[in-house]
Formats: sequence, structure tokens, C-alpha cells
Amino acid sequence: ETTFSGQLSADMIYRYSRHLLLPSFGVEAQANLLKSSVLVIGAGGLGAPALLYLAACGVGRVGIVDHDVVELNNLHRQMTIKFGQLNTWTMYNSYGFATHTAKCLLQIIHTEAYIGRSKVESAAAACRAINSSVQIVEHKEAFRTSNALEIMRKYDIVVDATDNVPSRYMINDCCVVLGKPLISGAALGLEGQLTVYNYNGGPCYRCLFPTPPPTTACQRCADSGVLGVVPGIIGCLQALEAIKVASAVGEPLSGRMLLLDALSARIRVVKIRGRSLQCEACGENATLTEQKFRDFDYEKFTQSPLSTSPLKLDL
Amino acid sequence: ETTFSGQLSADMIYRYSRHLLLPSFGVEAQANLLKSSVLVIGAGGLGAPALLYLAACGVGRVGIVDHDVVELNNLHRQMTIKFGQLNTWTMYNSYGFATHTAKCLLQIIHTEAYIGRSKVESAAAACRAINSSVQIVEHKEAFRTSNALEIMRKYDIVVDATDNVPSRYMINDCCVVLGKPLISGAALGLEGQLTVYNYNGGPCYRCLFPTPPPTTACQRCADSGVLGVVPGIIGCLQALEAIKVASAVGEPLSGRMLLLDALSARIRVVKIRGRSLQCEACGENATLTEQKFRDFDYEKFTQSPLSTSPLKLDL
Amino acid sequence: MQLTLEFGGGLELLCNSVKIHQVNVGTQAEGMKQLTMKHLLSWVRTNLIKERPEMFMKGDTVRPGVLVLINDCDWELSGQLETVLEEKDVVVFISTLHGG
Amino acid sequence: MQLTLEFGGGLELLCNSVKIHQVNVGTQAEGMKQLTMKHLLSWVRTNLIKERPEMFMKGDTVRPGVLVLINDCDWELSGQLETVLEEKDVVVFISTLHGG
Ligand SMILES: [Zn+2]
Ligand SMILES: [Zn+2]
Repeated sequence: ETTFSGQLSADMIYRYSRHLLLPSFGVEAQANLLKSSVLVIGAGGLGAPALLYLAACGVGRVGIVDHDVVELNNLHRQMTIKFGQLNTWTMYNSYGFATHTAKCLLQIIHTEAYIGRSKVESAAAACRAINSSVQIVEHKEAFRTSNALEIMRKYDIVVDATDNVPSRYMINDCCVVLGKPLISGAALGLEGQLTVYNYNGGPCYRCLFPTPPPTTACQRCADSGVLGVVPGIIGCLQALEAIKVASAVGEPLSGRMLLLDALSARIRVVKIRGRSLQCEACGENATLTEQKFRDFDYEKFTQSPLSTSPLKLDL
Repeated sequence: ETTFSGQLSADMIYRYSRHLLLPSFGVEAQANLLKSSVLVIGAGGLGAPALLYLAACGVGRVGIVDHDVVELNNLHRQMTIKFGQLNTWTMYNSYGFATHTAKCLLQIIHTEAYIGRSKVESAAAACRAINSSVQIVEHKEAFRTSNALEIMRKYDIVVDATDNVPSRYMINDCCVVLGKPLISGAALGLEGQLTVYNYNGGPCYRCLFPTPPPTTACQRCADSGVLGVVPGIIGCLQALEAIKVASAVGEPLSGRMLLLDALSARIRVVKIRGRSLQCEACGENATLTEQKFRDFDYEKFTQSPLSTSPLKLDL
Repeated sequence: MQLTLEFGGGLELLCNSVKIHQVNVGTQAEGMKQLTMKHLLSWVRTNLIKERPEMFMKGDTVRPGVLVLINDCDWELSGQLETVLEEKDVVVFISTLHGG
Repeated sequence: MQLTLEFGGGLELLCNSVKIHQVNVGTQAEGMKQLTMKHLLSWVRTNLIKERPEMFMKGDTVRPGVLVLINDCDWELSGQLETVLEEKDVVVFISTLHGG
């Protein structure tokens, strides 16, 4: 342990002393955290709490990617809703069966003062206010095949906090190409899911989902609601898994998946399949390369747009 | 549903539209939330995230009780630690077997700019920045038998986000006397626990724990570490349970307890006993009254101080 | 055979928004000695799915994006469609979420 | 009898910081027909608790502040010390937390 004595300054010892007092999380783990870097893709409902806790715990460098601006919510400003209509729409929506997009009103990192400004700026300011000693890197752009490798290469661990199907395949493939562990969280309505992909021989996203879901599953449901605290819980759990991977402490949620049902307060951790030999990204005969990744059309593959446009109600 | 149409303004519909789109969380649930009030006792590691999500989701009135000020952490400023000593102390601490106090370095609501100021002020400012339409009530005082009834009476739901044994008994008894549901969370080290007490005929804290733990369990361990994201997760889950109780949606975690083991990423929800007929607070022959509550000495009963003083390392 | 079937991630909307179903799936009438997942899927499609079965199945298996868990284990680990079910098994069908 | 014993909330520190123990608790040698929680507690105290047994037990039961769960149910619901254990039961001993 004394070999790390050079890496924690007196200020750092003071700041992280609560961690250092943990029997199972000592000086070495905190030193690992301080040396590590985490890229959070998406600064919305999942990304906001994940970013706050990653900054607070003392990850050395935290990158934030998002192209969006802070809005009071994502509904079209000009809409007018009357209650009868809203209820009708709610009914409709419950049959609309959304599976792919759920932006979150309650992105706790973004204060009203930042409405209209970049989400990355807003998130970075919040992180710096909590812990000025962490290096925060702002990537104010959409994460696309053209910039993904270049951005992700500089980080050790990736947190997928996005909200659409093509981004999830793209981020997975980029992690496989670059060999980065991927902390994947998702939330919709009152449910949430969490797992760690591409970690230590475990499965990747494509091992579980080789084929994208049918677009009929998402066609008439440009948006669905979400209770903000649900992505809050999943985002915190993503931070926890990233901290465990970064500090090399504990057993990350690889080969297992956490399923949260908020309404019934049921949480289960289930065992999922291992790495698939047939996987087109990470399998035995996979031929995924940086060049192939750059050329792959994820919107075409999933038949869904990378950037989810705000719901426009036509009542 | 239209009976509530008078209660949601156009601005509110806009702000909470993501909730209103949820099939199982509609206009009526949001109207219930807006009419409800929640008291959060403790604005630290558990209270901070709970407060942010309660404010964000549109609870009508949120009260915050805490007497503490924001510190960079709770260790004594003047201490000097050398690594050999720290490791020795960590070893000692792991045998010290702390069960009762764990303040949290990572109280995400409090930014460095607020160091030295009241935690309640800091938390209230953060809540207002996220949602200026929620009424935030500041109680900058310790929660004691002398002021507890008066403060708690004004709220529908209570969140226990404190960090010591006597407070937990005191808050429970006050909730039983006043008939308020109690959302109880706790975190220490890399573990967390959550349940809802005194709800709808379910058990209270004393039904489960009629006798306080022996002080030997806490004697030589004034403090123990905690990984900040663990109370973060539990705090978010406390907000979720408070939202479910306030909006009358879903099944609150009453008669059940959630146990989180962060290191192994295991979460289990277990079935606990029901209300005890012999309970001294809520049982058949209980004689707890407001006057008896005011006169009860919780520090003597638990042999522990209500206010946990910061750890002083004597190395 | 008594089974608990659970639907999540939106799939419950195909079964009248009911998430948990305690069911009794007969095997004798059909002359089957064993109940496999293949049989169960067709039973679910006939008896529980009230609308848009294409959101649940594709061909003789579940549609892409649906995870199947038998007693909290991915059915890939027990043989997928060929898995033989036992009394009181819990089978979960959950649609993967992509929101955030 | 094969049992899984788990310790949490700090109680693992009394058993060399090991949280999960797969154990085989004999009943024949002692001439018992059944294994009750009362027997199990004394077995745990003898075989697993390495230090400060007063942090685990008080009298013939667990100390105040310790929850006992048998197959994820509070032992109050199954008869506390009189509960009869069965093969492969999972017994959890967890100290209640007070931190925040
Ligand atoms: Zn793969
Ligand atoms: Zn009681």
C-alpha cells in the first residue's frame, strides 16, 4: 500500500477520507480511481446522477458527450393540451408500446438557470461545483461513427446513458473495437435495467441482442413518459459499477442484469448468457475493425434515428 | 380524472408532461403529488438525492430539517495522517465494527461554494434551482423531542435520512404518534437498507427493533467510511417510495425490506414481520402519546448521542 | 403444470397490462410428456396475448429484443426453446429498454 | 444438512470478513431428528464466529438489531428459534444499519 503514498496528496486524503476508512475500499482503490477516466455518453436522466457521483468520488477524468440543450422538458413548447385530450393520448400511448425513447424531465443536474444552454456545459459546471479537483472534459457534439473512436480512445471506462437503439449498438461496437468495459443503463416508464458489457470476457450488447428490435415496436410512439427518479436510481447504479471497475474492487455486474420495477418495488438480479462465439462484434469470427465501425450505418441497421427528436403532439 | 383539471395549471402540465404520459402515472397521480408534502430529516448522503428528486418531481411542499453545516468532509480539519498510520487505522476500524454512524463525504447537493454554510440553506437552494415552483421549507435546527411534533405535524410523509440510532427511534415514535408514513433508509460502508414503516397497518421501526443495539456494537467506532454513491442509491429509492405513497400509485415497500450489497451488486427484497401487537409504540396496549413522546429520553434509551460528533483521529 | 409467468419492459401491455400471471398449463390433454419452452410460447400466444402477437413472437420464438428468463436465468443457458419446464418454474419475458 | 449462511451489515467482520458460507451442519451425530434455528445459532457461534460472539448473540438468540431471514423471510414469520430448517435453506444474518 505504501507504494501509492506518492499519489494521494494531503488534500486528497482529506477529501476522500471516508473512502479510505472503508475496510474493503482503501488507499489502493482510491488511487486506482484517481488514475482512471470515465466517458459518460448522454447527460440526461441517467447521465446526470452518474456524472455527479463519478465527479464526487474522485475519478481522475470524466468526459461528457451530448449535443443537446437543456429544456424545461422535451415536449414541443407550443402545444396546448386539454385534459380530455391528454387522457385520450395517455390511453393511446399505453397501447403505443414505446420501447426506444424516453427523455427525462427530471435531469437533476440541469438547473432552470441553464435552460437553452448546452447540457454538457451545464453538467460540467455541476460536476466542477461538487469537486473542483476532478478534470471534466466537455464534448459538445453528437456521438457518431465519425468521432466515436477518437473520443472514446482517451477513456478507460464507458457509461452508456443514451436513449435510443442505434446509439446503443454504436457505443457497444466502439467499446468492443477499443476494448473498453461498458456500463449500460436504461429506463422507461417505471422500469429500469442495468448491466456491464464487454468486461473481462463477459458478453457484449450484441451477444444478447444480435438483431435489433422490429421498428413496429417503436413506430407510433415517438416518446413515452418516465418518472425521473427511475433513471436516477439506474444512473446511481451505473456510477457504482463504473467505480467498482475503475477501482478494481468488488464484482461488477457482468454476465448478470439488474431489473428494476419501481411500481412494485421489485428488484431482481438475473444471470444472463456469456460471450457468444457467434457474436458479430466480439465472437470468434467477428471481423469488426475501426474502419468497419466507421463505415457502419447504425441508423439503417436499426431503422431508427440516432437523435431522438422531441415528441410533437398533434391534438 | 377531469375533477382534477382545475388543479394543474398549463405550466404544470408542461413541466410534468413526462409523468402524465406514463400509462400508470396519470393526471390524478400528479395532482396527488402536487397536493402532498414531505419532510426530509437529514440533508446528508441520503437526504441530498432524495430532496433533489422530490423537488424535481413536483411534490407540493418539501421540508428539510438539519442543524449541520456543509464541510468538505467530517474529519477533523487539523488531523495529519501518514499512510502507515492510516492503514493501521483502517485495519483497526474494520474490527471496530461500526453500526451507527456514517456521515458522507459525497453529499451531492452541497457544492464547494457552500462550505461553512447551513446544509438546509444549501439543500434548499439546490432544490429551488431545479424546480422553483415547489415550496421548500427550511428547518435549520436539530430534530428533537421538543420541536419534532410541531415540525412533523405539517407534513404528510416523513423521510428518515439521519445517521444515528436515537434519531431513528425518535422519528419512528413521532410518526406513530402523528400517524405519518415513514420512508426509512440507511447506508454504511458498501451496504444499504430501505423500508417503509407505519404505513397502512404495516410495522413500525420498533416492531422490528424493540430493543436498541448494544452500545458495545458502536463504542470504539465513532465513524466508519461510506462510498457516497451507496447512500445516493438508497436516497433515490427513498424518493421513489415517498412519491409512490404521495401519489397513491404502486405498492410501497411496507412489510418488505430492500437490502443492497454494493460490492457484489446483489439487491434482495425480503419479507419482514407485520405490525407487532406487543410493540411499545404502535401495539395493542401501547400508551405512546404526544406528552410521553416529548418526555422520552432517546439518548438514554439508546445510550447514544443524537448528534454524531465528527470523528477525531488520535494517531 | 403450475407456472408463474411475468411480463415486463412493456410486454405486459400485450396482456391487458397485467405483469404477473399464475397459470396452469395442461400437458396431458395434448399427450405431451414434457412441457418445453416451445410449447409454452405457443400456449402464451394463444391464451395470454390479447393484441399484436408480432410484438411478442417472430416465427416460433420471441421477437428480437425480448429476454427470456427461467428462474432468473437467461434461457440461452438452459437450451432456449428446448428447455423442459418443471412445476413452479418462474418464466419472465422482458423487453429490453433503450430509454434514458 | 447443506445450508447457505450469509452475514451482512457488518456481521461478516465476525467471520473473517466472509459474507457467504456454504456449510454442512450435521444432525445425526447429535442424534437430532430436526435442525432448528436454535441449534443452528449455537452451531454458528461455535464454528463460524471468530471473535466477539457478544456482537452476534445475546442469551440463546441473536443480539438486538440483528435481522434473521430464512429464504428471504423474517424468521418472526416462521417461528424464530423453533423454525425447522430444510435442505438448501438460505439463512441471512444482517445487522441493521443506522448510517446515512
Ligand atoms: Zn458480443
Ligand atoms: Zn410498532
